[in-house]
Amino acid sequence: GGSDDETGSGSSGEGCGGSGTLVWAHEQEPGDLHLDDPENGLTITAWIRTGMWEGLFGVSSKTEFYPRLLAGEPEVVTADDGSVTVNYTLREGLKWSDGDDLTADDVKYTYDMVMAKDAADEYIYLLSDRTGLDTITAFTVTSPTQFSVTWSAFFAGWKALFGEVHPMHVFPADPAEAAAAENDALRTWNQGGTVLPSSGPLVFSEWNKGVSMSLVCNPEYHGSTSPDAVNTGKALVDGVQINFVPDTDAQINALKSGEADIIMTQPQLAFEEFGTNEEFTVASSAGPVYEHWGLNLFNTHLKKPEVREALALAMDKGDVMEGLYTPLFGDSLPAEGLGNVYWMSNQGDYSDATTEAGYGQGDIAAAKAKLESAGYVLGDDGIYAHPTDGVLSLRVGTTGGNKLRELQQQLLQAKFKEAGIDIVIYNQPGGEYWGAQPFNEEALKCANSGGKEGDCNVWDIAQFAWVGGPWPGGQSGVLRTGSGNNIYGFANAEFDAKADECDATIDDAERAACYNELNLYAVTLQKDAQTGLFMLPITQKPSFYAVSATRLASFGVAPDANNAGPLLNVADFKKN
Amino acid sequence: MTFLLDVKGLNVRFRTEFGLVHAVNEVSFSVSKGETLAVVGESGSGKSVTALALMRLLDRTALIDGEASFEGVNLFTMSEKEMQKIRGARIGMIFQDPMTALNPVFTVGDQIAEVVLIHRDCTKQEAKTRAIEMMGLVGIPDSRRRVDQYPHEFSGGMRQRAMIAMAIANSPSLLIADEPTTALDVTVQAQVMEVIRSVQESIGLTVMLITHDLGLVAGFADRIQVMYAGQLVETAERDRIFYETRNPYTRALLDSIPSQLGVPGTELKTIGGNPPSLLSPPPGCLFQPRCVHATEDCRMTRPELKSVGQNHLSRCLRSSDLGVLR
Amino acid sequence: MSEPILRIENLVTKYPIRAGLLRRTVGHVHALNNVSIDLMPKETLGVVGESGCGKTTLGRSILRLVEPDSGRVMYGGSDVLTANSSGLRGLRKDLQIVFQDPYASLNPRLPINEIVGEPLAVHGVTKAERRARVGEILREVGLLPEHGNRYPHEFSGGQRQRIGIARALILNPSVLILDEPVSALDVSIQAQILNLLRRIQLEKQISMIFIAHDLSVVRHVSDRVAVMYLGRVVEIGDRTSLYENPKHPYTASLLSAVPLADPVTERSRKRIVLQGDVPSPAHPPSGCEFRTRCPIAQERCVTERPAMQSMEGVSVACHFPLGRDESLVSRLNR
Amino acid sequence: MTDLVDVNSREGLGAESLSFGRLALRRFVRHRPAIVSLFLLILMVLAFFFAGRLSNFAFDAVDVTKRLENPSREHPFGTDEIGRDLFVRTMLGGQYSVRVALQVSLLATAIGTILGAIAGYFGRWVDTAISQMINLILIVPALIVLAVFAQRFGGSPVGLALVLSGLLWTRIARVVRGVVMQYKEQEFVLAAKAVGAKPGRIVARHILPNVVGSVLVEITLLLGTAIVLESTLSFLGLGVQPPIPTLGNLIQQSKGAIDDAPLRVLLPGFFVVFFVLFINFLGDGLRDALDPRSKRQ
Amino acid sequence: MLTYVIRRVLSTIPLLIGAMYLVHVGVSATSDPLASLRLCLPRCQEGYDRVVEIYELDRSIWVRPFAWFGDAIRGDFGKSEALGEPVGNVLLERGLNTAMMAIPAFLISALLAVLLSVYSARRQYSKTDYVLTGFSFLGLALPTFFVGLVLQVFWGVWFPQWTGMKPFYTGSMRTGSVLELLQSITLPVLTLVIVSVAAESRFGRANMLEIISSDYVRTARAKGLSESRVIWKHALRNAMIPLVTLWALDFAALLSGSVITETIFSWPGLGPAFVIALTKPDLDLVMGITILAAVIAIVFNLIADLLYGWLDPRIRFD
Ligand SMILES: Nc1ncnc2c1ncn2[C@@H]1O[C@H](COP(=O)(O)OP(=O)(O)OP(=O)(O)O)[C@@H](O)[C@H]1O
Ligand SMILES: Nc1ncnc2c1ncn2[C@@H]1O[C@H](COP(=O)(O)OP(=O)(O)OP(=O)(O)O)[C@@H](O)[C@H]1O
Ligand SMILES: [Mg+2]
Ligand SMILES: [Mg+2]
Repeated sequence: GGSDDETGSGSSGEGCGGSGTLVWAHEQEPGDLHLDDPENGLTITAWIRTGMWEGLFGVSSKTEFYPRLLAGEPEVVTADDGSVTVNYTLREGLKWSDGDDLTADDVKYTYDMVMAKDAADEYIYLLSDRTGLDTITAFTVTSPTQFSVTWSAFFAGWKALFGEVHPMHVFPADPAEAAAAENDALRTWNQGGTVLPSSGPLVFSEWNKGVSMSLVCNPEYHGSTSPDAVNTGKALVDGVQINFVPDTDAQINALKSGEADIIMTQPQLAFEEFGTNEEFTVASSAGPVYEHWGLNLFNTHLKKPEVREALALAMDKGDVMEGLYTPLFGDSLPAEGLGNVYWMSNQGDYSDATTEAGYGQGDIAAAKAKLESAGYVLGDDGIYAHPTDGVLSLRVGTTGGNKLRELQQQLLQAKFKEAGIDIVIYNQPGGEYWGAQPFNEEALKCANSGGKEGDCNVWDIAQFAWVGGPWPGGQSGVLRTGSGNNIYGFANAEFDAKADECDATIDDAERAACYNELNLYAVTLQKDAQTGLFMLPITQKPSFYAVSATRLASFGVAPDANNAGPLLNVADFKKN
Repeated sequence: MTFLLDVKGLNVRFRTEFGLVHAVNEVSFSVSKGETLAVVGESGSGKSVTALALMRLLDRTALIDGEASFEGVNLFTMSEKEMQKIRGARIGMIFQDPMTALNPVFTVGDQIAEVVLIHRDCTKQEAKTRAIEMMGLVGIPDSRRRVDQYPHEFSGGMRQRAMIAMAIANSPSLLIADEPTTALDVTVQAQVMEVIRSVQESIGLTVMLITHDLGLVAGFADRIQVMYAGQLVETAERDRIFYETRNPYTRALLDSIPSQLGVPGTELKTIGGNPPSLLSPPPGCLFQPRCVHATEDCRMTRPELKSVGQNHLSRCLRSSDLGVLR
Repeated sequence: MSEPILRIENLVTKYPIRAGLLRRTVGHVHALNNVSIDLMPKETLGVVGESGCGKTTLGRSILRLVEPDSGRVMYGGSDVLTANSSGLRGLRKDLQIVFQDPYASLNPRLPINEIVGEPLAVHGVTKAERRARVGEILREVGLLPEHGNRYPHEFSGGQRQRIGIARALILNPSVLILDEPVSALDVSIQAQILNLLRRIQLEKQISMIFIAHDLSVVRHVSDRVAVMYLGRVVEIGDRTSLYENPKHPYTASLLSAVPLADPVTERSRKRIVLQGDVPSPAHPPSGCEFRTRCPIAQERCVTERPAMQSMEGVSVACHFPLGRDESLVSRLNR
Repeated sequence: MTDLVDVNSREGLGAESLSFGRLALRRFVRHRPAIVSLFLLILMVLAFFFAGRLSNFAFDAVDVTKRLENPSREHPFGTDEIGRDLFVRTMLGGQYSVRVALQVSLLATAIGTILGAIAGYFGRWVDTAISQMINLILIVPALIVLAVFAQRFGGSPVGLALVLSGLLWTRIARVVRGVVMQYKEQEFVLAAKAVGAKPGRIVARHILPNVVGSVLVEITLLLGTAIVLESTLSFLGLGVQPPIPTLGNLIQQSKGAIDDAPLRVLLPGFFVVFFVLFINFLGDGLRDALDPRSKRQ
Repeated sequence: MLTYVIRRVLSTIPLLIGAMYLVHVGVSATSDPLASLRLCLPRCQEGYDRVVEIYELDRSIWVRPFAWFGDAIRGDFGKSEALGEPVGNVLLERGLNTAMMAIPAFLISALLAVLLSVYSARRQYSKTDYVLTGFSFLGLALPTFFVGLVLQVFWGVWFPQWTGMKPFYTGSMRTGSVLELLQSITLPVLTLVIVSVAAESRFGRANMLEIISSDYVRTARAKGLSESRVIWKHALRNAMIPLVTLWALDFAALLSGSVITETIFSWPGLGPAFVIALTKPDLDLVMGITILAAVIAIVFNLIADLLYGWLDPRIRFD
């Protein structure tokens, strides 16, 4: 990116902004600035914090880590006992928005606070989670810009740690007290009446609950190192005002009527119109959220590998992509869709096992043949039926209300009908779906007992969206035998052992290869001919922005793979 | 002789979903100052419609023609504004059902005072004083307290008295009382008639009393006018109607009353059948199908109202040949 | 003297007045207070009184269309008030009622056949037989069998009242209660109905309780007359003595208030106009109920309720009844 | 006897016998807006049920190459985001909406009439119990009830109908209760009692037929309410699930296009609005026809 | 009258408790506050446990409401997890915003309803009556969200395109100045007015028609009152009696938040809060809003009754 030159130049103290306030209309309003709700963690709270608190590494639009507060890639040293030490160096001239220096002590403080004993019980979840931090055996600060961290064993997701560094100087020295104080401060973004200092391009300013939140540009900002940033790396706008507009059509109207400069709502019909209208600019990219269908391995039909394979064969990702996504998003998304449950298609180490196996291409004939081989007979209504298990009718469910997803389901529904498979859309809105279906107690009992207990037909197919990251290991836990999240009922000791091995692999390329192999269990029958193939990857969810071209002179935002919202790249906005 | 009210050729028809209802047909009559005219007739004979037409209180479905000169002006040609000045001021009117004729949400006093207030140049206080005075006049006891009560706190008889007070508060010259006692008990009826009588004496009121009760008018009216099927069939001095009627309908009506003077337990004389439809009145005499004296002629020829004696008119083809009916 | 066909003994019917926090019953409207009346076979008993005096309640209480609180209604050796529902159904065959309002008493949605035939249907008579009986009874009340297919709104008030009478007669009752059957009708029509009732009584030998507020009508149809005031019978006796020589001042003033359709008599009449209104039956006066309006009331009337006493063939509840040939006017002038 | 019977001389009526219903019908027929509305409603419903069959497309036939087409001969109403024919979908949507509405009114009327009649006729504690039940439903905000139950059951047309009727029966019940209370004091009911009719017979023969009028009017209101509610629920994402179209979810899906492709919203919107409009006129006509005091010229 | 009020209030308490219980059970049974947390297990174990604790998810849904009652009786309505504030504060802040919109909307539609119903009733079966009837039926037929969005597009997009002027804000509550407030409140209020005036004026017209043909109105005319006095004094007061009940219910509904209108115009009232609470699900907030709505409904019903009694002296409360 063009901003590389700025790195380390530490152009602090120079003014920022000057081109007006950016108005962003968005449907969600955070409860507070805690990350207490994992859902918030993905969305608005995290987006707002992204613009304010930087971490050691950032995530680029290619879903890759880049050094953010760090001066460069740190050094990784392996010891004989298996412990791993990383030596970090911070950029020069880092400052908090109140003028204080941002030093290695702030990083250490962040670690201490998270690990503080009392905080563990009371507040810790408010700040982050401890996975990966709890195996740290030593944290040594050697200079204001240098520190090293030692893990007892390699932690594959180490780059994801310290995604935020908190300002030590405004909190009490005692880590436990600090945790309590932060807990309070995050409610209002205030510490004893003064605004919490930021390290990112924006500083919190005002929150008019239910209406809007205002952020102003950080004059002390040291510039962005994101490979996606195209300008000086400093915010060009005076600030950002987030207007909370719950209805998506109202957001579109707000953009059209000039009451908002940018929206990033879920794709709507109107976006095509925006795309062809000169007054507006649209940008989209494949985000880190990917959609897949999870199969209940103990469902009457789905327990037959042939049926699962027939589904995989009949699945037409191209239809979804070309029919629905390409018209909406142009070519910014890979036309073939997703084929790996560990990597996303825009990541280098991605291998598409699905396509290799001939899945996901709408091979109707092959799908039919598979079904017939399992004893299914085509009925008069064009739907297969099994002599003992009945009509091949499967319910696909998800949390409703997401229009793009619903259209996708309907597209696939039509496709599967051609293959003689009846798909019933069974969405339920709100928080209702998960508890009622895949996470229903009886259903979980079935999954955990290998189909021996509970009710195995509570749900058939669930449409999921996993959030991927640059560190792929996150999902391995889910698929392990007996994991609380393993709704599919997948249990394979071989897989579990392999997953342990992958998590401990230091070399990036090797690790990727390992995860690619794990993927084969989930999306093909290659590794496990009986219970393999319980996930049908579909596509990555696009991130989408529409902005008013007439009101924004430059719009440099690359819809971020981190799904971090417009604030991450606020440096690239310039108002007319 | 000048009349207080002189009605000529009054016709009232209603537009209904079934067609035109000829409720009042060619009714002409006059009322002299100070007299009590009773209008009697069966239900539906057009008594109320006649009265309401004079007051111009019929709804828009009514078609009125004719002439009604009251104190020298034609009620039917004046503007609505002028008519409003006459209603409640020059002509007072009371209605059949005292239970529904008073507005339930205003005090009785307010309702009486209102009529004073709008027709006279006076203060609210004066109007109220007048209301109390009028309530006393019609025999509402304890009027100072009751002036602030609501209609539902009044008994039927008291409400009718309040209605009378309202109707005469501006000392009108004519009071139209449309069956003022029909809904009341005999004892209360006697009270109310007593009130009307005394008021009439004290302020020299002309009264047009509408009723279906011939007994009621026997002791009250000066002149009686009998209506049948929207027509005036006979009019004369009171005693002439009772003792020298020349009209078969009046006769039949008188005969059908189970009188305290008659012999109990005997078969009453009745009028067979029902009144004719007002939608398409048959040709000929309207009473003919029910009339014991009817002839072939009566079926074809509609009789005119003819003079059969001094101030005595009767609508019967056979008035002259039947003579006085007994 | 023969046995009464219907004995009403000490009938009490109260309507609760609810008020207060829990809508508790705080008092009662004593619609009927210790009413005792004997109805003789084949006689017509007239019941008169002002509005609200309990006439309707009496009629309905006898048939248990409202539930009386105490007392007995003896018919054919059994008490109507304690009969169970099937017993009551049997009794209702014999005791029938005609209602006041000819418009409200016929179901507008049913043709006349159904209305008149309903009592038969309820008592399980077959359809064919019903038809025949309905035709017959319609003819008896002066309608035509073919009218049976028509609906109530097609009939005039008088005709409707005939239909109501037909319905009451179709079960051949031995007692007929008529609750103001003519008060909603015009005089000419009223006469038709009165004649009809008279003829029915003569032909069918039915005993009737004829409720009305019109004293002239009651006089015309009744053999005996009961006068009610505030839920009590104040005077009861045979028609002639009651009308010619009323004993109770209330009866006397009632009679005096009735206008007569004869100007000459009217002119010579001395009318006693009762003062005031009927007191609320929820708060009846102490002692004699009539004392507040009674022109001849005395101290004793305030404290002591007069008992029913027989005199000259009439029963009267008054401390100071008018004597033979004594009129209220003459008592007042004394 | 001298009584002279002359039925034919009754006011305004010929020899032809008219039941109350026939009379009402006659009045209704003279209510021009209602008749026109009825006619148009019938046309509309016929279209909903049969017009879709004229098309060559199935309601769920996807053709992504023909997305968002404007109306043409082939697709009279154009196509949607995944290339389905909007004409067929709108007609079928109308069909589902009408079905939901009919089911709602049927069910709500049945529940409401039965409970209302019981409460009104028996009074006392039965009335108290039922009235409190009605109050209970009335004090809980309708949206909660809808949201809670529509989430679980509202996804299918039948489920939605059940949920809506569960909410809407109270209105009918109140009306019926009121009318029954009014009628049970009527003399003709007493007359039936007096001849020994049992409560069942009294309610069924004497009271309920008289309730029909008010209920009929309520039903028309209910039909309208159900259709509007259905679309409102769709707005909140609680309505019938795809691919089944209803007028509500068709509007909801295309409401964003109001600016640049207004027809897409307006067509299903047109059907909702006019359906409800006509239903209301119909109800108005019924009310007038069934009101004995009506004074129409 | 005091006893009447007390009786009414007392009699609604069991109702209120019953309603709360059912809503609590209903919402618990149909929504899952753990939904998203489940997906991130085991990472979110702590958050998961905490939510289980807050909502006592380990207990049967039939007994869960009692704990809530216990707290509620002590005045503790819990904390809104979705909005991060005590439920009481949310209700107050949001309630005030809602009221700011509801009150003008109510007043305007009430006034319009009266004017329209008088006009329509006095000219029954005239052309104007038919046109007004048609419009009010149209109002009944238009789904609220449709009205809202059309107003939004019209005033936000089309009108400025044609004229270059943008008189109203089409979203968000702006309170910077009175003018700004007016500019932002106009469209949502208009939406509410369009939707509610239809039903009210229909009802009002029917009442007015009945009253115009009543005996006491005839009496008033017979007294020589001018037509306007007859209508505006004698008829209107009586026509208002049944309208008051409708108004009270409408106003109560408006005060408990117009979900659709507030959502479309991004008005930070109770309506959107309710949607957030339901979808989250944020049980305490759902309960809070429900209880507020129920209490408002009860209170306004009571007010309606009392007004009824005040307008109609025949009604007595004891
Ligand atoms: N507004 C109206 N529309 C149609 N017909 C009407 C109207 N008002 C009265 N009529 C008819 O006009 C006729 C005369 O009615 P009117 O009220 O004058 O009778 P009435 O003699 O006063 O009878 P009653 O003793 O019952 O009061 C009746 O047949 C009645 O049906
Ligand atoms: N259902 C009821 N509830 C309470 N009070 C009632 C009820 N029915 C009648 N009453 C009261 O009981 C008393 C007697 O009423 P009832 O109807 O028997 O009188 P009535 O003599 O028939 O009067 P009318 O001549 O007006 O028909 C009246 O004061 C009346 O108000
Ligand atoms: Mg009259
Ligand atoms: Mg009575």
